[in-house]
Amino acid sequence: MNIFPRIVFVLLGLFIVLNWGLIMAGIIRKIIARLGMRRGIKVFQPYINLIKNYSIRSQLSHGVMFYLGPVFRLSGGVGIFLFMPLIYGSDYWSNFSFTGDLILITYFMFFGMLGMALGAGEGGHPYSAIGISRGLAQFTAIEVPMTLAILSIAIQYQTLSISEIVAAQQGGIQNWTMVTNPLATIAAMLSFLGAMGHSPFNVVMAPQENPVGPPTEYHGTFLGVLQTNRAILHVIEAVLYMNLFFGGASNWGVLIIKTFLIYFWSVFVGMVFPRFRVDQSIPWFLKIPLVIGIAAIVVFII
Amino acid sequence: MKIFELENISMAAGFLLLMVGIWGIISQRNIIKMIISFSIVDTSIHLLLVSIGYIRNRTAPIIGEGVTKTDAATQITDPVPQALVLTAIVIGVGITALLLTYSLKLYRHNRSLEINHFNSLKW
Amino acid sequence: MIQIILLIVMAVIMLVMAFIAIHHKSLQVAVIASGIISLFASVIYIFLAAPDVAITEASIGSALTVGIFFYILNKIRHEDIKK
Amino acid sequence: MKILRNSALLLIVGFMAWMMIHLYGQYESRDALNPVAEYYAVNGPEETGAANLVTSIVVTYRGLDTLGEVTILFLTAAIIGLLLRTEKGSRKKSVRESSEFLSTASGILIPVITLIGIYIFMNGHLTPGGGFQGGAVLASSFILVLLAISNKRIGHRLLDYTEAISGISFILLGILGILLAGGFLDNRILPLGNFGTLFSAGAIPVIYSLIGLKVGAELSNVILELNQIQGEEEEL
Amino acid sequence: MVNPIYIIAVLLGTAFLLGLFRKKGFEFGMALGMLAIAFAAVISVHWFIHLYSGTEGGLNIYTAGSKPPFSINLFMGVEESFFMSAINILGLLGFIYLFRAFREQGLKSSVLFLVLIMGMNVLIMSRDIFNLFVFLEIVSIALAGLIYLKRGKESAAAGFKYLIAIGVISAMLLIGISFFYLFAGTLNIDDYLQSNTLPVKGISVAIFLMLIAILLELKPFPANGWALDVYEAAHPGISAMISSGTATASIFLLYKLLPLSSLDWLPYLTVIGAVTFVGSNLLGIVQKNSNRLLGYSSIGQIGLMIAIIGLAPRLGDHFNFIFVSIFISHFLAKAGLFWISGIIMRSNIREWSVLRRNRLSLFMFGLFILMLIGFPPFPSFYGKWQLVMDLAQHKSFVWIAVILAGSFIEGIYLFRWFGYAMKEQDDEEKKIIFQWEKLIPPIVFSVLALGASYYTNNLSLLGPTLNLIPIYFILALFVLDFLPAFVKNSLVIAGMIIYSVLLYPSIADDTLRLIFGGIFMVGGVLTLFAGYSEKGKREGFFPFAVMMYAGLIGLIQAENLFQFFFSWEIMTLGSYILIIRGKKSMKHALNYMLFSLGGAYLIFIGFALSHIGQVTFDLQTLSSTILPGWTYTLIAIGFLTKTAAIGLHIWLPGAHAEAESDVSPMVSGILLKAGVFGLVLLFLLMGAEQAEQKNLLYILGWLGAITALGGNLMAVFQEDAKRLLAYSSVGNLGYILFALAFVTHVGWMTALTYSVNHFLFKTLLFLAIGGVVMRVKTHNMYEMGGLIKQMPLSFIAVLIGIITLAGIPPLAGYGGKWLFYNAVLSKGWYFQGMFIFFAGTIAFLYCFKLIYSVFLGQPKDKFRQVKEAPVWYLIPQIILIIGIMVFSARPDLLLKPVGTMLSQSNYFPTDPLNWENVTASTDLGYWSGYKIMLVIGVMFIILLSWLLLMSRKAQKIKQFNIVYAGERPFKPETTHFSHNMFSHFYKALGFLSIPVVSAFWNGLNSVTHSMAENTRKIYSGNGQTYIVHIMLYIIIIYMLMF
Repeated sequence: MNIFPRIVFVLLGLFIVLNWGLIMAGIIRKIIARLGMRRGIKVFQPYINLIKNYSIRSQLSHGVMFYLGPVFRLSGGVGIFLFMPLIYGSDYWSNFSFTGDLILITYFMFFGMLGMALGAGEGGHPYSAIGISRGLAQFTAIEVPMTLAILSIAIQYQTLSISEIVAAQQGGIQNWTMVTNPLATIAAMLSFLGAMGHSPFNVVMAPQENPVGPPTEYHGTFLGVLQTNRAILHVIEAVLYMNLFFGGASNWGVLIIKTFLIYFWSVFVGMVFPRFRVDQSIPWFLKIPLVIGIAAIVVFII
Repeated sequence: MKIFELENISMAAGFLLLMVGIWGIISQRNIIKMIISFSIVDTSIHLLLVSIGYIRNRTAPIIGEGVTKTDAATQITDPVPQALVLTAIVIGVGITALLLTYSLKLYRHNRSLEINHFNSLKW
Repeated sequence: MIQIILLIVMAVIMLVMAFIAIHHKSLQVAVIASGIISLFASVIYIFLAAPDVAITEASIGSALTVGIFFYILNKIRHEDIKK
Repeated sequence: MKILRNSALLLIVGFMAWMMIHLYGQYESRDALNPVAEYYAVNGPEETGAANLVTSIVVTYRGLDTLGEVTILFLTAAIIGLLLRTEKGSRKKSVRESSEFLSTASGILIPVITLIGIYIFMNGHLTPGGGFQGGAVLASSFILVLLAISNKRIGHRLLDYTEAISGISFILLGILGILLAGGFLDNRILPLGNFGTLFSAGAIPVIYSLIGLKVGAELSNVILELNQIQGEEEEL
Repeated sequence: MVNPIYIIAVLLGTAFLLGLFRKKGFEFGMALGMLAIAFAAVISVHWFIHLYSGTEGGLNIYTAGSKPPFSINLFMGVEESFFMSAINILGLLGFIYLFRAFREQGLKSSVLFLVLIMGMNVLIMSRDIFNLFVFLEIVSIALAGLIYLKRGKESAAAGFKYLIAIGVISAMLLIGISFFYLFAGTLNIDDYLQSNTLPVKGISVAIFLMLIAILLELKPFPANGWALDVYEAAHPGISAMISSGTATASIFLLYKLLPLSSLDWLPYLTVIGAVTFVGSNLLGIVQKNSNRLLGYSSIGQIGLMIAIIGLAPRLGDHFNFIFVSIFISHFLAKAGLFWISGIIMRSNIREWSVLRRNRLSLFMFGLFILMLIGFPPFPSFYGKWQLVMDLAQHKSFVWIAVILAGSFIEGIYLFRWFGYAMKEQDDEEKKIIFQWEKLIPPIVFSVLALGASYYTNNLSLLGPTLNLIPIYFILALFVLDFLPAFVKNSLVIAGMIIYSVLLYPSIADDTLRLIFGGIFMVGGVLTLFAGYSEKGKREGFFPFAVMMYAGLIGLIQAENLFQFFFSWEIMTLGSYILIIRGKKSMKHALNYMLFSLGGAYLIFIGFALSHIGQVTFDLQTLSSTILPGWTYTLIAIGFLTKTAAIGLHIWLPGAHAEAESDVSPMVSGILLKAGVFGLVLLFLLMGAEQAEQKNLLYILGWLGAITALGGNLMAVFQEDAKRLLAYSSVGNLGYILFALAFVTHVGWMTALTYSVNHFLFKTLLFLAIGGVVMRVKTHNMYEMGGLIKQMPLSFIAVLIGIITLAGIPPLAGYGGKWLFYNAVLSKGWYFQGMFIFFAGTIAFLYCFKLIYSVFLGQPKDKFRQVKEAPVWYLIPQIILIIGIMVFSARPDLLLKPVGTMLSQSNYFPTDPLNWENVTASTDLGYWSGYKIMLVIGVMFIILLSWLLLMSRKAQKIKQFNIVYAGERPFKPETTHFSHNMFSHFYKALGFLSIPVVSAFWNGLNSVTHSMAENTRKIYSGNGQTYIVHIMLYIIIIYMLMF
């Protein structure tokens, strides 16, 4: 396909994902509030926030890296979107996934994190750095079961291409990785909890309650960019898990349902469990999820 | 009568003396005593050497009374060890003199003649 | 035969002297004993047909060595007196 | 503790004895000269002209040993000098009155003893005795001189000159051997003369006399150095 | 030709003559003495030249006009003339050296010296056993006197001990000689040997006594306490004579008398020598007194020579070469070191730092030390090489191990000492005069050492093939050291560029060598650029920098094992000296050197094993070794030492961190690749089948994985920026190791990609951080902060560096990661792979810490005026960044040729990578570096524009203004959060970083030290005890032999 139509479809996809991300965030928060016997925000509150932030006029910049931080962050989110095939069997909705495979996406996640960390770092507020150090530390541990799960899938399907992994899961729920490789799925879903940063692994964001931290140091347009990114990223990460473990999506409807459910999983767990400290969460990831991950590989070696 | 011949006895005496000398060297802490033991060892070795050169019933290796030039080979004892002993004796004296001078020197430095007092250098 | 007996006697004396030289408390006695050893040795050399050696041993090994010994002993004693 | 130490040391002596018994056990009385000694016995008198074979061996065949031996005495004297030298380099003059008796006695004795010494080394090629023995006798006469006279500087210089000149002459004679005869220290640079007389055996009497002088000077030097210790050294 | 007997006559005559001189004639007397020794030296050298070049067998000198055995005869052969020349030259220089001592102690003392020389000459020439005894006594007595030259209590005690020990020994010798005469009927060596009769019964004991006495003269461990006291107490000029002179004579004596014995002495000699070599060196470890230390070393070296004599039958024709090369090294170096010791008059080895006040003596000191240890290009290196090779041919593995162990132990204390001289505090208060007459002898010996090295190179079996151009260049730089730094820097850069251009055609076809050669040479030039920022002369830097690069490039060029090893050692040496130049690097440089030395010896043994049964030393011989398991394991461990695999890594962090700013990138970014190159070469030569079969690879894989994890984990907890980078190098080398262990096409491609990547980003990072460190003068990151304003370019460099390091797309590092996944999946090493990936995420932690702590946050008050890093640091950084960018966009530029090369190597016939334009794909996945770069770039620009558009009115505020967060700290109290940043991580996983490895090596170290400390207690200082030792030694050897 030519490059221009592709760009059009990419932009279209991005638009859908962004909106779905914002709405999903609203819905989820509403659900949480209701479960907590509160009224909660409006479903469209994220839209309001976004528009408000983009239109705030008084803005401060601490320096170049502070400025670039959100760009990196958003590039990370958008980049993952760009390299991710969205809809199975549709060339239109496969974005730029031909340039790289699963590994690319795994590693590109760091791109945004790094930029964010640096940007927040330049803000000069110590809590930013504390939050980042916690986040990074926890992330190392999260990555282990995730890697094992990815390896397990790669062994299972003998490919690293996401499109091919999705293709291999077609033909009914019995072909989903969730069923054919439950151990890898469990490991990956556990690490997904950490990756989403909800309770009990939300210690990274804890400085917010002080009430400072990486996102709060940013404001105005910068915060708007970050919120945009968050909306995109939540959806696209869910899409990744969907593609890998839950049979992908053959149309937008399926995609929306599946991503919602996947995302809701993390929120749901967070409502039930109390928060971990970082030095607790790291060993936790290196115990049960690790064992499950190893088991997922051992199954395929034997 | 292998054992009770002159050369055997003197050689045995030499060996015994050597042992006594060695005993003296390693057992006596007084350095003068050690030097005396050294000179005993020297004497014992000289005795051994001369015994080695001795041939029964022969005379000293000097041509003159009783020894003719022509028959010297069957009449005299071995001159070589004697020549060696001469040298060895002089060397022995030299070393003894040196040892004694050193002992005097050591005495001046340490006010002692005990060998185990000169151990400032070690390890 | 007499020679042999004499030799044995001298050898025994030498050994006794050697023990005296090593174990006697007085250094002077020890030095004299060692001189006697040399002296007897030089007699044995004559028995063993080595007159050259005998003379040398007597003059250098015995007399001169003992002399030097006494010289040094004297000096050492002198040191003690002086200090 | 002492018993333990001594028995351990005795054990060492025992082992040494055991080693020496091996040597002794191999010893058998000799009944003939070995080829080397036989050569000396047969050809020695002819080649060197000396009646005393020990002398011929000491002075010529094994002359290099003798040179070394003389050197050792020389070294000894030098080392004793070095060791006992006071830091300032100047020796305290010890002025001691010689007793009347000693000076008279030595007046008679010194020439006699010196003559005996000279006789011994001059006749070294004929009779028992030679340079070393004669040298020792000379040294004893020197001790008498030492006791008799009080000015020792002269004695010291004399000794040094005697020592150096006799030593160098010894070497020069040796070199003459290379140039005129068969090799270093060959005695045939002088005619062998009549066998058994004083002036025979080529250079042997000369060399032996030089050895005698040198040994005498060296031994005297040793004694002199020892005598000059003044015990004033205050070293570390 | 002058009859050599004139040597004796002249020396002795002069000695007698000097007895006449009084104080006034001192100068004249000294001149005479000097002339006499010079005469002896000239004659002996003349004889040597004549006999060596001619066909004559030598000259028999008869005395007394009759033939031996009836008279004493001397023999002047080529060996005799060689050793005599050595002794006489030594004597001449020693005489000059002792000028002042002689003046203080009187001319009589110089007489002793002359006689000593004379005695040694005769000892070498004489063929008569009793004559040997007499002159041995002369030598001993002369020494006994000279020992007191220094005067004092210690000298007197040492002299006395020496005399009584020699007394016992010579008594044994004389008994032996007496009974030898009784049984053999002759005193002449030749006569006895020619008699051809069966050995007489009983003579063996006599000969035993003679030989053991000579052996004891050589001070075998442990019957050598007296000798050590002498070395310590005597005047250094005399110690030099003992160590180099009398030892030479004695060992020649042993060599001469050895044929007398019908018993097989040789195995015993080997054991005695080896025990002495190892034992003496071991005790040297705990020695603090320099002269005594030199004594231990001397005894050790003589032990080695004894062992070589014992091993002679296995060495065959090479014996002479080996012996002489070891001998000459010991001879020159030991005398030189003793002489230097006498110049500086410091007895504690720590105080040798005064050497730094005189460059020349420091240079000579280093030269002699290296010569002793056996570094190239000194003769001992060639000697040890040949020795080990020949021993391997006879499968004498135990001896190889013992000899190298001894050499290693020697290296420990010699390099520690060298470190003290280079780095220990120098008490400026104490004055020191470098007297000219004392400097002459060591200078002459240094020149002789260099000459001997050149000559050995020509003489050795492989030498002339060596490429000497770099060596000459290094020497020229030593000479030109007075020039300003920038001139020399330009010279070196020009030299390297020219050499690279010349080199290029020869390696253009060989991709492997091209890659590593490129890393070494391009990297070399780039890192040298940073050197332009140094002011002044920068003495002693450039020769060693070139030495390191010469070694590296030598590895590339090496055609045979010898050249490879030669280059390896040269490289190690150069880098060691570069590292030790750092401020606090003394201890670390020592660690580095010891690990390198140990590794080099393992490689050495491996090479020797592979040489078994081979004629040539061609590199290909590695592929047909008969002991593949041992060969490959040893060589691999050797290379792993250089790549700092975990367990062998403890030298790296300190060495790399404490080195100078521009040296760190050299050693970290470039030097480490030498080990990688070695491993690649090894695997290539091993051949695929060999490699596959071995469990070795599996172990190597795990080792790599654990190294990666351990290295990165340690890096996270560092506060020192350079140390962090150094640990990161450990981790990165772990990746490379792991990938190499795959021995698959894609695995190797990963390893090579990683090598290039690591070179690019680690050099970049070290340069950038080095530039920062130059400005802020500290390594501690928590003391920095907010430097982005002052050093924007450095910040960008570090940013690019860490993105590459962490493997984040789109930069080149990601290529490595992608290949990694493919490699792991195709090989099936999932769990090791998991370690690696875990390590990869951990890397992220320290990357952040590095860039954040240094550049972001709030700046410290004192660093607000610092400038950007020097421009000479920035230029290479920019070039490296360009390199990273090019390589990120077009990885095919590298990967395609590598793939082709690997396919051609008969090793991995199929290339699993398919290229479609610039998109690579495997069975598993695909990757298009160019397109990724494009997509991300375009997207980034769009988003940036979007933000710029939206926030165009943003107001710029200072770093201290964090008012939005509700905080406004006072300026000096910054809120920079940096120290102990990952404490929570430490709580969770810190237990993995407990330094067990350091604990192990420290434990080993302390065990060795306490062993040495306890063993040396046998040297109680009591002369009688020493005699008991001697007797026990005789008894024990006797019991062993009979």
